[in-house]
Amino acid sequence: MKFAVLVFPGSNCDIDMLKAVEDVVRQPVDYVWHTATDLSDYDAILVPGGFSYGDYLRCGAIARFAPVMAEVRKAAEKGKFILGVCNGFQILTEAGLLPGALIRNNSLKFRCHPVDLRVENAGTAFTNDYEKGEVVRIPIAHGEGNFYCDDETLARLKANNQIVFRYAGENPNGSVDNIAGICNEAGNVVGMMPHPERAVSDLLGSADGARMFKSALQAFVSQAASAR
Amino acid sequence: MKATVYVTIKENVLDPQGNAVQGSLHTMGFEEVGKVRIGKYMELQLDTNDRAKAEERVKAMCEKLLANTVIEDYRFELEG
Amino acid sequence: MKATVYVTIKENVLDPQGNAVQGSLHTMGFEEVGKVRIGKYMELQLDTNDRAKAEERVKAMCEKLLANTVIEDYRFELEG
Amino acid sequence: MAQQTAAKEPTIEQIAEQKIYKQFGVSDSEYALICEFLGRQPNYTEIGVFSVMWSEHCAYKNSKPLLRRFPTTGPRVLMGPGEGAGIVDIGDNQAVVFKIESHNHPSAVEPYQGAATGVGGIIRDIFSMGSRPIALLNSLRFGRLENDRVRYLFEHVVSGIAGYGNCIGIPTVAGEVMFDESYEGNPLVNAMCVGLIDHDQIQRGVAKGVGNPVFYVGPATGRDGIHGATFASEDLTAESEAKRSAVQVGDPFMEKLVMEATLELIASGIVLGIQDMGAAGLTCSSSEMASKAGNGMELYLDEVPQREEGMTAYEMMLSESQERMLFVTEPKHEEQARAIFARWGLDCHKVGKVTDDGRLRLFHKGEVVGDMPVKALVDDCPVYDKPSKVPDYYLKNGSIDTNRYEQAIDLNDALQKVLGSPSLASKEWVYSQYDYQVRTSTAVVPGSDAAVVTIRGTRKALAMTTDCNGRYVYLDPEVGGRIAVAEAARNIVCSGGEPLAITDNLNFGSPEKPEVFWQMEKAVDGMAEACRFLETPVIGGNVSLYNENAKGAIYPTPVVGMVGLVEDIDHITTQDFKAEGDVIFLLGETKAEIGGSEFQYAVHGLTEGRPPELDLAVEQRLLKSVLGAIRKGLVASAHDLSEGGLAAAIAESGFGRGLGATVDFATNLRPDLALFSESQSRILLSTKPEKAEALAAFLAESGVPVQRLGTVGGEQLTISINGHIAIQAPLNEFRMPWKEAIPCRMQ
Ligand SMILES: Nc1ncnc2c1ncn2[C@@H]1O[C@H](COP(=O)(O)OP(=O)(O)O)[C@@H](O)[C@H]1O
Ligand SMILES: [Mg+2]
Repeated sequence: MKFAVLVFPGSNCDIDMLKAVEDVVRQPVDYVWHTATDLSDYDAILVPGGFSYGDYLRCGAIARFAPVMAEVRKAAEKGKFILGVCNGFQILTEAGLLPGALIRNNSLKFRCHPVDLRVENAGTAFTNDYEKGEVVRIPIAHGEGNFYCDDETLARLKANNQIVFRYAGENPNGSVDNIAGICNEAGNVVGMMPHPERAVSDLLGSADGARMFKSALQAFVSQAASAR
Repeated sequence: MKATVYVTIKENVLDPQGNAVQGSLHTMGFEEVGKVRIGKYMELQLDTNDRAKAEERVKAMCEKLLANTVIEDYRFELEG
Repeated sequence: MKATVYVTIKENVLDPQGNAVQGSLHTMGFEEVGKVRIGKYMELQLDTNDRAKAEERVKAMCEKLLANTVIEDYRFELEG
Repeated sequence: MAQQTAAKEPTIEQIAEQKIYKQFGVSDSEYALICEFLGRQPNYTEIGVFSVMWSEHCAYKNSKPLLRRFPTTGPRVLMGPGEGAGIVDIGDNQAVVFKIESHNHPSAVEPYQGAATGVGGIIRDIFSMGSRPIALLNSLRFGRLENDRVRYLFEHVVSGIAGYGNCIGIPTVAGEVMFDESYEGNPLVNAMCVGLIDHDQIQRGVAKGVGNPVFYVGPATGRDGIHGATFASEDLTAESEAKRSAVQVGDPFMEKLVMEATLELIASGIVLGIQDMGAAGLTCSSSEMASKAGNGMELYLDEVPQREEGMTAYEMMLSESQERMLFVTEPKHEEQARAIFARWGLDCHKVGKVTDDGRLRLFHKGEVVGDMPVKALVDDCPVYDKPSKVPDYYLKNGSIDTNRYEQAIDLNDALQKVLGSPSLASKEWVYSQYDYQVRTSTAVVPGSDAAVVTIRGTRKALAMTTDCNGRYVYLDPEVGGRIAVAEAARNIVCSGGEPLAITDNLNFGSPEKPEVFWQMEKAVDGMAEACRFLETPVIGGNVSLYNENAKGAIYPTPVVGMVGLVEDIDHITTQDFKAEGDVIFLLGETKAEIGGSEFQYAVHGLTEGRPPELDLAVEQRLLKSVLGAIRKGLVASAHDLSEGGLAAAIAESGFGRGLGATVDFATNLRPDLALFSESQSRILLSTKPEKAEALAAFLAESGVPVQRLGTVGGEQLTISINGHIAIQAPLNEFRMPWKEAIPCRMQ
């Protein structure tokens, strides 16, 4: 299984994401520059955290126009696995690949600390290694992670089981319905504010995030098996 | 020509910054302040004289980049 | 009464946000865009009818909280 | 010499007659010297250039004689003071690069941008050496949080540090914050950056090769921070605020681009010399690069990208616009350099040429607008030996008996007050705004004695900390200076690291005051002695003088930034008690030392007497044996005793995992003094019960005084003195004031 980690000029969790793939699932993984125009080689596309283009206007607003995003859109349509974390999540919503928007934390402050997450949907490509309802510990680090969508969209998210993670303890940013991560209707595109790539070993305080990468590999293997 | 763009948070979307400012103004003794909404104000110099064209182009800029219409409204004025 | 406050970055102070937006508008093909400056736009509901008083109070709010006068200018309008 | 036309600049004659140079902090005798070096009178641009190069910030004219007292060499030191940052060998062809810098005065005026650009500046110092920045630290001082302006400064300084570091993607992993009236109106904002480098990648800021082009990269130059360097060398007054031009605004995204491109450029091997434009911008970088090569440089100012119209040579030379670099390469590599920058969306501009005549020559609009000997600018600023005088307060404090206070009756209450004092309280409010985990190498996050950052691809890690107790230094600068270094070393050792070297930031008041100069002298002596003894040479640093407010000089605050090497990640140790039943030991001797303590300040409202003593031989023995015990795997937790003494250390060790403790301390001191004394060279260790014997034996052998205090566990914190309960309450009753002290004041 081949992974791509997208790199925008202001990405800064690209190395974290790449190392997480290497260390956890030991699969081939490449950095892919934001100007790339072909992603057909890759089975999973990871959009890492950071400040894609400085993000002074709105997080992810400018990144959405990067040449590589057209390819991400195609990959999403083909059902490839796409994970956006933090800034990656912001970019996917700005690009319309996921619904809603991420606005400033209600505290108006950047917040960096571990949080407890409840797995609400253990059926996505990135969460099949978890049990529904399980609580896992994964850190957050963001200033604009307050997920917003209108009531209609929220109802749809619930109806389609698109809410992947909810904050299990205190809601750190004021997000609607304690949402921490969502997926698209097909379940192959996942976006979340917490950083699973920062929770891949005990030395980092938690290894709970590693299972997201394992999930992707498992999903890929079983997909390949059923295609055969 | 100059375009002035106003981007404001939609009525039904929570505005954490506006609420915080309202709170601090109260603490500072400005009790008369009711709701506060905070938005962006942008001035763009445009190298064009064609007003109709500019109208259309600035609208496109707003839709694509300057505002996120999921959460924001925008309006603009042209001048000069 | 309603106050509309405009806060802009001082002329000679660097505006990274404006520069970034200008840069991406160019990349997106809006070459006609020259300088972009980005500021804040605020709407405050005021529970008062005394215009002169409001004038003075809003000025105080701007000086104390709404604008950072070291790097920003402000102006405001009263309505209603 | 040509006079710039358009602007309303004073003429050469006006500068001389009206002594306009004085506004730039140039004295009459310095002006005369400048005339001598030039063989004529300087024009406005030239006097501007000289004034910044001869400011305290660039020339260290008041502090150079003192800085010479520091030990700066050692077997591991690859590069000492003088370059952007110092470099220390850590084996396997790798080295660690670090430096600290202050942005006190800009932060007093505009806290967000002042702090942000301080962080940006220190990061440039690190990557311009060819080193990848891996961590940021800071050291902050403010007045009391009861004051509105102080809260404003604190809030925005912290968010400025966060805003810059988080965006560029370098974790902010440690720091310190203290609050005291002494810093009201003149906060201290010191930022430190740590980087990694391979030996063969080390770059120096040298303009090599006569005829080679000089390139400018980064954003256009504006009228920002003109005279920032001079400004940093003056008292903060209303006048200096008015004199100040546009405040510098940081653009961390731009810096990220410049950083990545610069590291790529250096890795490509085509750079001959590179330096960032920090204080005094183009002036300082160009003349220093030329000076180090023994060359000269010509600058064509029309080629300098300009953000504003009608900029004069003077303005361009003195601008402190951020995120700019200057580098020299051979003409044949120009295209390659341009391609690297283009990939990151940046342009390079050819703005000058290396010459062989030792002069800095400036061209603008077809005229030579400045022509100065490089050596005079860089090396020939007069150095002053300032008069020094023992202050009266110091003499008076010698006879104060700090044991005379009435014994605090309620020791529970006293511990709550000490833990709830903002200087000692939890700094989570601060560091939860910092992205301390980006790059996923932070093994010990903020909240323990020192932060630990692992080095990918090895089993090694780096421990890092910043420390200084300004109250101690005020009460006795020499002892206080010694303690600052020793405390940093103790924090490194408690985290499992071996101290390598330090960088320091000397924050003092006006050196024109003999009493302040005395503080500087003594503090430097104390630090130097400790550095020699503990074998932690000074590899770089920064001096910030004229830190004064209406009441006079701030507490002398020579901040120490120290980095240590953790040989194996298995040695990484934190201060938190780990498990119920673990055995607690206290190492070191406790004396009645309350002078300058947090107890004296928080409970008795005083800062007086003499600070704790420090015997370096004792300290060294302690550090060696604790590090030895850690490396033998005998230690579960280690926490140095500092502010708040034994009682605070035990409580803090329990907070991390919510573990109480029951201890009994045998002492001949009065309980309040025993619990809150800040005697130095003490460390609290805990270990698994099955290892307790081995640890005790190991420590006994090393000759360090050791006492078995008790055990970890339960929800209560119980501290007895000689068998009598002195402090007892649920741990949470101590945790709450500690945790809430800052957030509740910041609401
Ligand atoms: N400004 C800051 N930035 C980051 N971390 C901080 C800051 N201030 C304090 N901390 C962290 O809080 C913890 C306690 O700080 P401090 O009381 O100064 O420790 P010590 O007394 O052991 O030096 C340390 O881990 C320190 O790194
Ligand atoms: Mg400590």
